[in-house]
Amino acid sequence: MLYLPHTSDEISSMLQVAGVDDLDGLFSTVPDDCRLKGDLNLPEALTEWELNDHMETLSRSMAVSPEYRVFLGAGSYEHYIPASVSYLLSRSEFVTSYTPYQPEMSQGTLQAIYEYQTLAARLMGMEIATASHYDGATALVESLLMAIRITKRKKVAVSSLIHPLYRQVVRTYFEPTGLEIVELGYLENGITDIAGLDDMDDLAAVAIQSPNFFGCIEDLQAAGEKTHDKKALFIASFTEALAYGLLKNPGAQGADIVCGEGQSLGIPRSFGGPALGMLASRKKYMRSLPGRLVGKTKDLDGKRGFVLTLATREQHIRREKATSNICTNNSLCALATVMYMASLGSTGIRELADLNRDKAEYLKKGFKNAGYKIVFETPTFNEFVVEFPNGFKATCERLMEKNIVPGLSLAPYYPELTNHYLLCATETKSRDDMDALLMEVQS
Amino acid sequence: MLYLPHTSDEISSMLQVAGVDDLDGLFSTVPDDCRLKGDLNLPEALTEWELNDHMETLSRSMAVSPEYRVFLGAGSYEHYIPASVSYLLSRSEFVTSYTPYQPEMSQGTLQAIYEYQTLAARLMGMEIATASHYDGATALVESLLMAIRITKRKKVAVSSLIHPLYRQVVRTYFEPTGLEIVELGYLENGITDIAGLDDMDDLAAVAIQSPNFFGCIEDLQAAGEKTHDKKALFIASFTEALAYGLLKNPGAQGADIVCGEGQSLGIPRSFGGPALGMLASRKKYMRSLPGRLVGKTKDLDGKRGFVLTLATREQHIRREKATSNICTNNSLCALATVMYMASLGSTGIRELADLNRDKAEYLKKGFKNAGYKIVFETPTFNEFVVEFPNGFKATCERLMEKNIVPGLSLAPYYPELTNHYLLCATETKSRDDMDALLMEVQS
Amino acid sequence: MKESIGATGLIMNEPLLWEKGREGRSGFSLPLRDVESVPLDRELRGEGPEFPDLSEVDVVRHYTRLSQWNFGVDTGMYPLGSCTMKYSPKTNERQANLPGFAGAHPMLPPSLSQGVLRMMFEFEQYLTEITGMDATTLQPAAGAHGELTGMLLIHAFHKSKGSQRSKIIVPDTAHGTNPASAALCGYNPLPVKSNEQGILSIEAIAEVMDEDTAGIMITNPNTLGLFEKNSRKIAEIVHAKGGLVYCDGANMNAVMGIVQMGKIGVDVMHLNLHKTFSTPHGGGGPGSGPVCVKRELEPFLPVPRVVKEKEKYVLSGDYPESIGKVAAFHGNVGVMIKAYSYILSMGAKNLKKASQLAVLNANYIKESLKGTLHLPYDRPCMHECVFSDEDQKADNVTTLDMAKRLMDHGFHPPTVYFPLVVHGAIMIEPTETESKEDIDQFIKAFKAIVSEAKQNPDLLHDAPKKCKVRRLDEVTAARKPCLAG
Amino acid sequence: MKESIGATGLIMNEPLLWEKGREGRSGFSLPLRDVESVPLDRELRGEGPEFPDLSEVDVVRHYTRLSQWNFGVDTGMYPLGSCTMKYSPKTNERQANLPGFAGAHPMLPPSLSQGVLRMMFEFEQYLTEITGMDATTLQPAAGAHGELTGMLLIHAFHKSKGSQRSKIIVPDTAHGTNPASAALCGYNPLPVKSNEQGILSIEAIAEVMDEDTAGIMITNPNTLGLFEKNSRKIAEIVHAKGGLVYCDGANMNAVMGIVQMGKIGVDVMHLNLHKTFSTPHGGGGPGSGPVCVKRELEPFLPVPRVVKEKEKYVLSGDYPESIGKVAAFHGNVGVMIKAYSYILSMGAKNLKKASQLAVLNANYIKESLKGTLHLPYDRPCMHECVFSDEDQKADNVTTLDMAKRLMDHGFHPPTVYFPLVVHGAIMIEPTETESKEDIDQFIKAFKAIVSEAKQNPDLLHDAPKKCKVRRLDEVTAARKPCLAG
Ligand SMILES: Cc1ncc(COP(=O)(O)O)c(C=O)c1O
Ligand SMILES: Cc1ncc(COP(=O)(O)O)c(C=O)c1O
Repeated sequence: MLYLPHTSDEISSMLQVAGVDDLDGLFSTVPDDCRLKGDLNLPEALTEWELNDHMETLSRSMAVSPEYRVFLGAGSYEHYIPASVSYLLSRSEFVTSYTPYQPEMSQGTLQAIYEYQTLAARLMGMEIATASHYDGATALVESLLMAIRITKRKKVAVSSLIHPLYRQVVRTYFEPTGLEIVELGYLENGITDIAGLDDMDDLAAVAIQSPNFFGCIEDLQAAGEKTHDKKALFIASFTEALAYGLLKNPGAQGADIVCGEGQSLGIPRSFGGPALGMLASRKKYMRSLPGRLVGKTKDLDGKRGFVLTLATREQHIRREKATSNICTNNSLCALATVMYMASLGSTGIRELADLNRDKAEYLKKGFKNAGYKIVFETPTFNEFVVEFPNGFKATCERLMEKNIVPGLSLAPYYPELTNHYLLCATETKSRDDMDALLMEVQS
Repeated sequence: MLYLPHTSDEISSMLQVAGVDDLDGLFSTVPDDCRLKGDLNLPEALTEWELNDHMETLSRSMAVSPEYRVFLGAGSYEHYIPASVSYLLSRSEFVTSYTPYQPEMSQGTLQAIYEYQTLAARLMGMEIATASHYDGATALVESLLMAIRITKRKKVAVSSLIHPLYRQVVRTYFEPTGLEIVELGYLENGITDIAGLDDMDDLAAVAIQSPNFFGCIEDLQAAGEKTHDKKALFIASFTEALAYGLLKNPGAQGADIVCGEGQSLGIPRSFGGPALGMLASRKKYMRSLPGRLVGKTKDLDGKRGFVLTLATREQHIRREKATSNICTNNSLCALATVMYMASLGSTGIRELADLNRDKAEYLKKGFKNAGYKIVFETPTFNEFVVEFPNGFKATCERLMEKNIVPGLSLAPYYPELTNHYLLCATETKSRDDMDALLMEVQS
Repeated sequence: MKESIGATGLIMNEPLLWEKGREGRSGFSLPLRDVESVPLDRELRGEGPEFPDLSEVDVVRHYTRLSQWNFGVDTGMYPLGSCTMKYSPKTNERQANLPGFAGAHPMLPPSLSQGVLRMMFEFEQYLTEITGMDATTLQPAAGAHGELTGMLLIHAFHKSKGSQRSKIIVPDTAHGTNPASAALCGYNPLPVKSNEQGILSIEAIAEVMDEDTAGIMITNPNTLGLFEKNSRKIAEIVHAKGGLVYCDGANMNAVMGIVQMGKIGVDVMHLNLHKTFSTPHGGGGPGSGPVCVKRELEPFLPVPRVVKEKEKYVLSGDYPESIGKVAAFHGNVGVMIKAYSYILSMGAKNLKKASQLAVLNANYIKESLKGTLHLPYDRPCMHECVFSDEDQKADNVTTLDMAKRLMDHGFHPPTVYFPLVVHGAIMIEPTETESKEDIDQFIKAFKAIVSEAKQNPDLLHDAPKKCKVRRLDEVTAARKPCLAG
Repeated sequence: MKESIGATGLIMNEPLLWEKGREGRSGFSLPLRDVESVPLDRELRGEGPEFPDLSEVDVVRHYTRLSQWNFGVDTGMYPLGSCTMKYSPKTNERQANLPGFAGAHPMLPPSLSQGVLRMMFEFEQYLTEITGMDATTLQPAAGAHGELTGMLLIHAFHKSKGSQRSKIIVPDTAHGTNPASAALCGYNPLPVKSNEQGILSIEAIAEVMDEDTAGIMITNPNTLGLFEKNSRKIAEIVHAKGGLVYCDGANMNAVMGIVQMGKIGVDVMHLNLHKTFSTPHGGGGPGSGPVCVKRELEPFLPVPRVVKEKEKYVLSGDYPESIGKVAAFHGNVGVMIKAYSYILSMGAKNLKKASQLAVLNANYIKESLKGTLHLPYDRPCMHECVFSDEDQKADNVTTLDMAKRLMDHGFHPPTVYFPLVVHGAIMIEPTETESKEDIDQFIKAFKAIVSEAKQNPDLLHDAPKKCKVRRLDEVTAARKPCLAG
């Protein structure tokens, strides 16, 4: 077998050293009544070539570009990834190493993560960022828990325009510990209604997503001020990191903690994962941060080097008192992201973000002209909500037969929004792609 | 532009140092009447994404597996390539380096080529092998020219069952220099008729391919003896290197020089190139070998290392007196081959070669049972010739519409063999693939 | 080869990203603009982040050079205890990169994502079979995430029974994530000591288990590399008091096809695909930590779940008792594809063989180094063995010194100073993909180091000497943190 | 960054393949046998080659480690004169690996291979336009192969005119492949000296050109990095005597969009796709050496040729005067795809810009190092500049010493001791993909080395010190050759 190098001679000579007669003998400490008698019931082993055929078949059944035109965003975005990034990310020195516990042998990963932390912090307008979390949802939970630790309060207010699935994760995490979540409703212009905050007390944090789940750009400044009046921490979250190539960053608008999903920045969608949980904060909260941090230091000769640091926050030292239980994070995804951000540069990310905005505006205009209602007038980045007439479901079916996936129905998440769809157009959608969709919805 | 790092500031400061006012000024030594006035007439530059779409489209128009079942061999063979080999071959330290003129910085390439030379020599049953040539055809020409240099004779005998396109290349190379080529006919059992050698004189070399173009395994031993009676050098050539996992190697049958195509050993077909010209000989002819050679040596500390050696044979030293004009060869293809041979090992290459033989035998039997004539009874490896009834061309067309490419029509190369087709079945053809073909030709 | 594997060669110094670059350079091919520009209102626009502008060649060289400062399983033996650093088959990378998988949006309608759904459905079945449990969720993104999910399931279970409990038993040999995950779910971890044999005694558990204890977290094989042979009995005790047994399956690589945890009293457990099932660790992730449960816990599993209706696969959220979601979408699908491919490539026989050889390699190392290093628990081990620096105290050489010196010999060090119950622990997990030759070289190197410790301890104190950097000042790093440039 | 780029880091020693492995191991997944075995007659069967049996992890580690002993353009600056070691865009690799291209059989019927045929057809047109010629063949596998093809075309041309000629003019600055290729075609190369300006004088050619001379091989820009400004006149002289002008286009990177050789008297020329058109050199190949010709030579081009009939592309062998074939199939298609992609990515403007910047970089280096190193021909250069070790003789330091020392500073050395007309030549070709920063570091390094040569020459004599091996004994290697293990 390709992955099992032992020859039978080697096995027997090693068994001798181990002092047992056969492989079975190695398991003498496993009580007989713990042993599996027969064999596991699994499919026959496939050759590499059978595996290729099998996976090829599965892969071809998926609706992806170029065959399909998918206008879904809602937390997972189609963006171009340079071949150079994919190549660099495949280098086995990065791929097959473990968490850099031994810094002298891991300077590549360590410097790269340090660079990621730096560019990530700059993108979010914060002083420091963590090495990575699982995804945008867990980054949000960790941010809320962090605020709870810092303020020693047990209640958080969360915008109802934060990604519904993220809020579900928050609820799941909070349920057993009796932490309280209040949801802030939304105004008809599509942004969070923060008025409710006035008569709420002992809030640990207020969390708002911008662009929000409707694609609308929130007034973080205002929300931040209101939050600070309440002595709560202001958490800004996001699902479309690329937006901050264009928008005023959360740090500049008073956020204390910023968290979100980094998938847009060079990570393939892969049916939702692996992605990248990004989390940043002001420096004063450094020691309350969850997860890994890479820091700069010097070696014995005074040469610059990098190490994992502030480990006393972490589970392997602090155990139940740790700031989080996270151990393995999404390091390689952070690497993809920093390679991608480095490829874009200041100039590139701005132009790309502009283009995303303009593509979506073109599509939006198209729908307007086709007589559809663009429900919320607040400015958007690359997603927006359209209200379709009753029976649009049928149209959807027809579109799918034409290999077009129009967008996400909001009804399951916002029952009041029947026939409302969330549509997304990134730089990957050409004018022709969008015209094709518009053509269909007109007819 | 991605590949042009200069900013305009940098350009102007560099122009200053260069002492000219603008980029045009750099070309003062190019007479005005040599300068192109307008711009080149080329398509507008494409973005990386437009290029992806364009190339994707071109690629999809090609008939390849899994959509197509292609039974073509004839010098280019479909064999499985492990993902590990493709990955290793993509390492930029191998891909983006030049010919290892500076050995201290190129030990990776040098040891790998030394390993290739060794395994290649073992496969062919020779003492030494060169670092690589362009393809099987040019390797054959170089072998013939080598024999001509060694024997100082001007005539060579070449089997008519050597790949027709290889022979065309030989003719093209020989034409201007008035070197003479005699072609040896073939017997009705499908192997070369060497009787003709008896009344030929001053032959520099006799070249025979095995398995030959009909897929038949030649009696190299006999041909070799006859050749040596004539004091000529015996050259054994091949197009299907994998055959020597199973067949008695040419060295063991008296070959003085062995040459052929290495594409089968881990190199994708890529419409015929890049491939790999393999060339090996007995050690006594070492200094007459064309092309690069890597040798083992020691460094100042006595540590093992590798260098390009015997350069005095080569064009950059010997100029017009060199043993060949070759400079850039097909080094990376040789690397692919050694990685592939290392993955197979003695055990693997034998089993794989057996399987190739057996697949072809299955198909052969199928045709026999379907009542077709297997023209030549000499044993074959993974290719054989079938005679089809008149009007098989129509069947061919029908097959192609069913995404089956049955084989190569021999008529263009052997006018006497109308309706004769050369078919190949490697390990990549499943029983179902072959049954599908047989089904079609029966109906 | 006589000489040690470790050597030095030319590598490149490389500045930080932002110490390079020039404004206006670009390493990204900007798509054509085929739509007019509709500028965003000024007050919403920011300056955009301060990134360096680099060309493609700048970026490629930068990260190519950085990669050369790193060591991975593809570079050499990486016997990091408890981490199962086995070889990651290259074909798995190919599969995960197939356009249909890599390009798939997580909210595609099931009719347009049958391939991935089928993979997930079958993969759940395989893991359920391997663990001997009844159902599996693939949503957790890593081991610790799986532990938390397990705690949430246990919590939901007790809640459904109307009885809430405040404690959970966690042995002192447990990985730090165990107590941390328990605490995150509101449980007070109740530490119990392992006995002189390095395993849990039935008595110790009987003593602490009560009606206010939700259950126990057992790591089996445990972090000393020993099989918890009392686990069945312990499970009975816990169950008798209405508790549940959680198994940290991070060490499953020792017992695939040999022990089905579901058959020895475990109610819920997690697996680390990035350990047992060969997915590469990526310098810290992404991983994947599926959780397998017994029937009684199935109703609480996260949603959506993949179900098969006739010949079609669909996503169902219709589980009223579900704990909800632990990840935004379906978990780390890209990682699952690799582990799924691994299981398909191995089949039942080779998975068992892998465990047998992993255990063989560990015992071979244990026996071979036993005379050289102090072995606190001299018993047959599973996939890893734990030594200590006891015998080197005399030479005043520590575990850390030996670890660093191993680098100069061309090996990644084992896990050190864990588990905490062994002072100066040296935790060696070779995995099955290391050949006897490579292991023999490792043993030779370790013996050489131990004699160096006697003859010339400074070789160890000054180690590593061959890496790009020498020992780094971690104290200052933590005291005056510099986390961004 | 103050410190030099060159540093040392941990790399692995690694034995030869056959010093590893164990019989019965396998690194290849053998396909299932779904047909019965039909053994071949004994006497035809051999023992099979003696290869080591290795596992996949053995092979992967072996070549990963070897790769780390290598230096490529992705590692750093590679200013190898005459080799145009520019950055190879990663997207080109992607395109060449597309399954439709990589998996295509060369004898597929045209109806089933339109994609590749279209690529070749368009690519020929692009190269024809860039060179200002009338037709192109893509069959030659490298530059030297293109030269030979060119010689064969010239030979066929003269033959068609009924007059055969025995000589061809080859300047002393020509690359070794030029005379070698001419000789292979039966011509006697007639060497002519370049003048004190480093270029060909009209007189020198007029003197030797006669009716028995088939033509001339000019490298333009020549290997001193100088433009042959008399080439037009020289062409007239050659043509007047019925000869043809061959241009070695290896240095085309200097003049894309600036000079069309076809417009200045060249009748036939080759291009090196693996130089000018960014395809990676692969440690020695594969390359590709297309040959472009004027109308009068078109009938002689190799077959088959790609022609467009209505909207379809077909292969035509119907060229009675063709020289035949120089490669078995269509040439190195995989390499063409990369160069084709490069041209499409660049477009006319950026190709010209590339040449301008390549020339800018070379002149910038020339001016910056002029005071430091002896510059035999102090004239504006094209894409490369040639220095010598003249000024270092005093310190008894040679070109080789400086070249080796550059390695320790983290750079690949320039081409050395070529062209032969300059003693101790140091031929520097930066290419356009090197940024000013990187070039400044290179200049700094070279200046440092030259002062090291004065202060501490042994630093140079003992160089390199940072690479895996020190200087190698090439003399013994050649005297007692060991070419196989
Ligand atoms: C025994 C044990 N449990 C749990 C974990 C946590 O797994 P992860 O790092 O995937 O969160 C680990 C990994 O270090 C482990 O070794
Ligand atoms: C000027 C010149 N001519 C010809 C060649 C030969 O090209 P190739 O190595 O591709 O055969 C080279 C390459 O070294 C060269 O520099």
